[in-house]
Amino acid sequence: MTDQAEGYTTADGRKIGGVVMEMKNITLRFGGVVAIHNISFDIREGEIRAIIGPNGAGKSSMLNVISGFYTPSEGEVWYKGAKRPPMKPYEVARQGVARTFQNIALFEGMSVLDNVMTGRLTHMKAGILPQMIWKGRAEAEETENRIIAERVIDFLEIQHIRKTPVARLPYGLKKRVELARALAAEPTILLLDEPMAGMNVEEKEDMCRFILDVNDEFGTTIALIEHDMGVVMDLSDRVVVMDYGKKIGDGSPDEVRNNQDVIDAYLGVQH
Amino acid sequence: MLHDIFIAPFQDMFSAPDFLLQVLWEGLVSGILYALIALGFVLIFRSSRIFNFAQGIMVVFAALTLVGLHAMGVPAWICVLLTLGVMFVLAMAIERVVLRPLVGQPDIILFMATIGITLFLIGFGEIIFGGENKVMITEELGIPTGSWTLEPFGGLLILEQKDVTAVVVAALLVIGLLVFLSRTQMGRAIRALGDDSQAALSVGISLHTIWVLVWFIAGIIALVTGIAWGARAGVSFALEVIAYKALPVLMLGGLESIAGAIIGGLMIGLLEKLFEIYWGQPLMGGNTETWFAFVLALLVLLFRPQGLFGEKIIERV
Amino acid sequence: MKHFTKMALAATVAAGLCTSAAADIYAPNLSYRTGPFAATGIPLMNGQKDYFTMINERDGGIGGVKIEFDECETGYSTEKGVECYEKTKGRAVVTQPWSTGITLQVLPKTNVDMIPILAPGYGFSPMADGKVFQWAFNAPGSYWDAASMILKFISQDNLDNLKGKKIAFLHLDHPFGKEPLPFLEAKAAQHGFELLPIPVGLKEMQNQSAQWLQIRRERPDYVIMWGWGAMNAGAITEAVKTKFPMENFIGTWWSGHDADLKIVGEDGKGYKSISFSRPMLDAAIQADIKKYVVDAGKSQSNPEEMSGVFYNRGLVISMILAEGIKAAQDHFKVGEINAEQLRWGLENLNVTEERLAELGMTGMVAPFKTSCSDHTGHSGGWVLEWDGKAFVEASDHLTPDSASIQPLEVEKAAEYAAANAPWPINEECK
Amino acid sequence: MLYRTAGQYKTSYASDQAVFPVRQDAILLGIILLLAWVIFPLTASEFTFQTLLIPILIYSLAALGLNVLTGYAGQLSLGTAAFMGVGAYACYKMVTLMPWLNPLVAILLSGAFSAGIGVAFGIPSLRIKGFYLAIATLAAQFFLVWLFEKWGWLYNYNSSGAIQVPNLTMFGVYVAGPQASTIVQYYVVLVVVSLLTWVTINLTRGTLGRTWKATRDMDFAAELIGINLMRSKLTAFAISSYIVGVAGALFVFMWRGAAEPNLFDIPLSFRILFIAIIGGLGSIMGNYLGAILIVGLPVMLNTVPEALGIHIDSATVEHLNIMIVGSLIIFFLIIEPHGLARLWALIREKLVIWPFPH
Repeated sequence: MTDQAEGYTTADGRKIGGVVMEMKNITLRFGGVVAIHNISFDIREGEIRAIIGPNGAGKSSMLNVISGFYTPSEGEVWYKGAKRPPMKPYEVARQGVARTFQNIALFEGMSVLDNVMTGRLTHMKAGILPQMIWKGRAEAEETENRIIAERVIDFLEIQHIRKTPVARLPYGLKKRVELARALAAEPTILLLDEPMAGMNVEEKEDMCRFILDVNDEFGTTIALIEHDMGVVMDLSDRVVVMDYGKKIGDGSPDEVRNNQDVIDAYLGVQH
Repeated sequence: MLHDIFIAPFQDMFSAPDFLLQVLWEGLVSGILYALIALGFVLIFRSSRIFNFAQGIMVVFAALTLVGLHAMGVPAWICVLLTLGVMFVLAMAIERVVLRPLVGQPDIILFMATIGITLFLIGFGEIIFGGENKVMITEELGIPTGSWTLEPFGGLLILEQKDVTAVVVAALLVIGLLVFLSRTQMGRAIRALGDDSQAALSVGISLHTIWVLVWFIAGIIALVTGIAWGARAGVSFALEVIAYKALPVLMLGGLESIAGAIIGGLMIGLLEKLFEIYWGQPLMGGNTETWFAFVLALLVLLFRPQGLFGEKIIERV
Repeated sequence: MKHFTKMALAATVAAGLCTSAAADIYAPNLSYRTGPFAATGIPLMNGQKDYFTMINERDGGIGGVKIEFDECETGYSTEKGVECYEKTKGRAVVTQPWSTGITLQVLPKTNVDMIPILAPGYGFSPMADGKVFQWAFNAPGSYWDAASMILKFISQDNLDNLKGKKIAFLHLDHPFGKEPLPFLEAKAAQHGFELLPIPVGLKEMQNQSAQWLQIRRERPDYVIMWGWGAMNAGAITEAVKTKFPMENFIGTWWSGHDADLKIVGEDGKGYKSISFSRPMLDAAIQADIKKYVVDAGKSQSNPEEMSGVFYNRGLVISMILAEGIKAAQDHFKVGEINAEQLRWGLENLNVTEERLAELGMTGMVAPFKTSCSDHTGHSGGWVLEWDGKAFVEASDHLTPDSASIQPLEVEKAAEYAAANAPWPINEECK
Repeated sequence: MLYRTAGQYKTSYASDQAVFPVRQDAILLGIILLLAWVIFPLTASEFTFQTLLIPILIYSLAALGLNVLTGYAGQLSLGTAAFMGVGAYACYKMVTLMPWLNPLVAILLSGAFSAGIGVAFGIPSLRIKGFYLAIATLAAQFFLVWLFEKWGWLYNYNSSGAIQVPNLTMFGVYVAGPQASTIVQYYVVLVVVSLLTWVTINLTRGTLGRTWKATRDMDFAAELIGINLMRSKLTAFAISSYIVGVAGALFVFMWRGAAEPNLFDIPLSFRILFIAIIGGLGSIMGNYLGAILIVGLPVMLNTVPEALGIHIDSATVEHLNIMIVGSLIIFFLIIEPHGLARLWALIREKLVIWPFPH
């Protein structure tokens, strides 16, 4: 691999920066069950990082550790060069980590626009009084953030359903709205939990394009979990492979593809 | 002050153990009745995810029907059968008119619907049976009305025979119910529904049949509760309020646990009586039974959100 | 358009009804035939209603004017009661609120709306002070009267006999139940007996095991009960259960309902209740009620209920209102009296032995008279005892200790007026 | 044609964010306000004020408070009446301890007390969810009512245990107590209700509203996108309880005139819950529609048959009323679980495209 401090240049010539997040010897237990066993890896600025593995490998648990939903039993999470103290998930989100969910977790009772606007909540600072009278900061903020939300909506091509309640949308669009909500937060790291699960080929292609565009346009660092090997290999810059809670491979798609452990554990069984 | 809270009540208990026994007995009898109502809730919740607020009014309605039929000159035991018939028709009507059109709605909607049923039955019952207090046909049903006076520790312990009967009948009912749930195909279907509705359907019994059945069983429980409680203090719409006591029982025991309902009911019956007699009345002006059970359940849930009998919940995304 | 015509027609019909009704005296009753208190309410309401039906049928009303006796259902709910008050006050000459809670609520409004409240035997005891409560009447007796007579009875007319005794006061946790507390507390302090108030919550009425365990533990010499609705039956069954000596258990006049005692039957033998009224089944009025109301199919009651204490008390209560109307008619020389005139009538009631005989109600209530300063009349009453089947008389005519009640009435009335300032006082009344 | 929206273009986000983006809605609101502020006061009788107008406004406000908690933040509460009680008793204590206090200020301050207690009883919501939380709110319901009965200081050791509203003046006019005229009380209620409704509209359409709705719809997702659930739930409890408390103070001071503890018992809680649900959870207007129905129905049942010359026994009317309310609840839940507000929205949608179906 490449040198640790300075980053590397990808095959298509993109410049990848230093480490934004580093997982150091993470172990996660539920009662007696060990979901993650002593895993370490890093995520670099601007890259697309994938975590793959068969069912029950602990990928989702790992994503939950990154987003702060689970606190690791052992090990440390380093973020932007500092050790992350134990914190609530919302504090992690406010540090710039946004995510989507494997089983869509949109706010079904709200419109698409409102859902995207919830992504902006971490940036809204108006006190309760101005909110009550809809004046001053509250009113200004509403418009400023609306502009950002609308930009994301335009970017993901969902303008036409802006005012539709999300409950009425088809699956593929819901996935896209969820991505919009996460993007609206303008995150440092964007976590995608199986962004293409349950999609048809066309929808998958769309989603791929959006992920690459996001990375390209906004320079957002992306970490994703995905089942679909083909897609992952095309998309990502580096891949972590997990099996039974352990890390069995880490490197560029090509390196991983040729790793014998990975072939045995995952690729061989999967297809 | 500390003495009054931590020492005096226990001194009281030990200085008059016969009285303590009486308190525990009274608590046990109320506890049994709370448990019965809670059981009705649990059965319905397990099979249809409905938090049935109408369980309390069903108790009143069953008891009123029984007494009302008897007032019309029908022999007591025929009344019981006819009342069971009425409860069955009620179960069918509720399934048909209320539940079926509301399938798949959010929990809170179904909960509200049962409040609607409650109001309807209050109005309907009062039009048919009138609002006045009625006497439960205790003797006619062959329930003994005397009392046994025991003298433990040289004191006095009064056991009402109808309370003893209530305890025995309740125990039999619970045993019968458990046998039904574990030994019959229907029963297994109901239990399975609590865990997985697909599994239940695979037994080959339609959901609608199961619902009617479950509401009918809840009706039977209501009738037994109504007879037992009515024998204590007459039958009137004021009975409805005892249904509220089943709610903290559900919090402690869990909405889906049959064992939880029974143990929770007994616990609350005993503890609220002990608290009222030894702490509530001397220190707080009495009447603490209105809230004690709720506050207790709340405190327990604060420290064990899964309830007393639930397993620790692991949240997943 | 067709629809509209229909509506207009209905409106005209309704208007027509109203104008024809205006020739009557409108005396609404805030009744409760529903809810947890219906059991005790229904016989009273039936008695009240039957009395006026009889008056209308037999005499064509009072002074030639029919009485429109109408019920507005409250379910003993204060909220509904106020709604009924607002609804009826436009035409009504009187408010019969039928619950201490509703009485307290409408009490200040009557001063502004100028409608008399008639609350026979209930409501706020200081209403006796007619100078302060110009519009409120609780003849023939207040709760403090009842409490006073009970104490007199159990002490054999000498309250000092109660010294060192313990009296439990089992009461509904509601304005009604708390009403006699100030009087009882004053007496306890004065005569050296211990008063143990035991409240029964509205939700605990039917399950009083905690209260009766307390009674068993405290071993009071007497239990005085201020119960209503389902609470009475609950208390009496528990008393039987805990083997509390029935002869030491005595209730207020709203705790003496036959049906409540029938639940325990023989076991309730010895239970007593104070009463300002007595059922007199051979009184002349009974025949008229039967003839004009029951036989005409206009009664909602039944023979069993009609022989009971509460139904007959209902008759007495309506008689008091009827006498007030008559007094006003005689004084103002008009048939259709208004609310203000009725106020005068109620303030000048004079129910004598002779008058009771004329009415065919001899012995059903003791004679009493009201005045501008005394809105209660303090008729006194009797102790009724349950003999296993019915209530029978167990004492001579008792009178309350007015000498000690009156100062307390004046004091509490003044407190009330101060708290509700500005409050008009009838200065003319001496 | 009435509701044609064609031709109404939005040129800025601010105008799109307005409360009524469609002009006809604004006109409709104008008509309603005109009715409430001018026409009703000029025409209504004392009876109408006392049995319809004032209670409808007060019940709407209480339901609005509950709706913030249950409809917007998704926390089911069965203890609304107890928090109304806190507001009423707080107001009573304030005006009796500080008779110089402006009654309107006292009413608005009394909500602060119920907000405080609401937050205390809201803390369990951080650990307990769904029906368990609903039952937990019953702990507040029963405990507080018990406290109103037992704590003599609250009712100034009044022998009856009830609180009686004294005569209170504001700028020389009686606004509360027996001397106050109904129309003055109506305007006080209207001012407070309008003010709080406006504030609630602003809160629910902005940042806080989205925070609550996110908490309601999917709490874990809300937390993972950066919402502090504790703050979200507790602000909902605080603001809801504040509104409910003010409604309670109005209830006693502007309408009932006196109150005993059991007034704030569970039937009142349920009535407010009915209003909120029949009106529509998560809607502002629904509270008013629900209150009109629930308050108006018994009055209608009592007066309409009589006006038509049909005499129904008053007890029977009461029984029928209970039955009808019960049936209506079931009926509306089946027809439109989202309440009258949604029903109106559907009608409006139809009207927008009427008379052309596309």
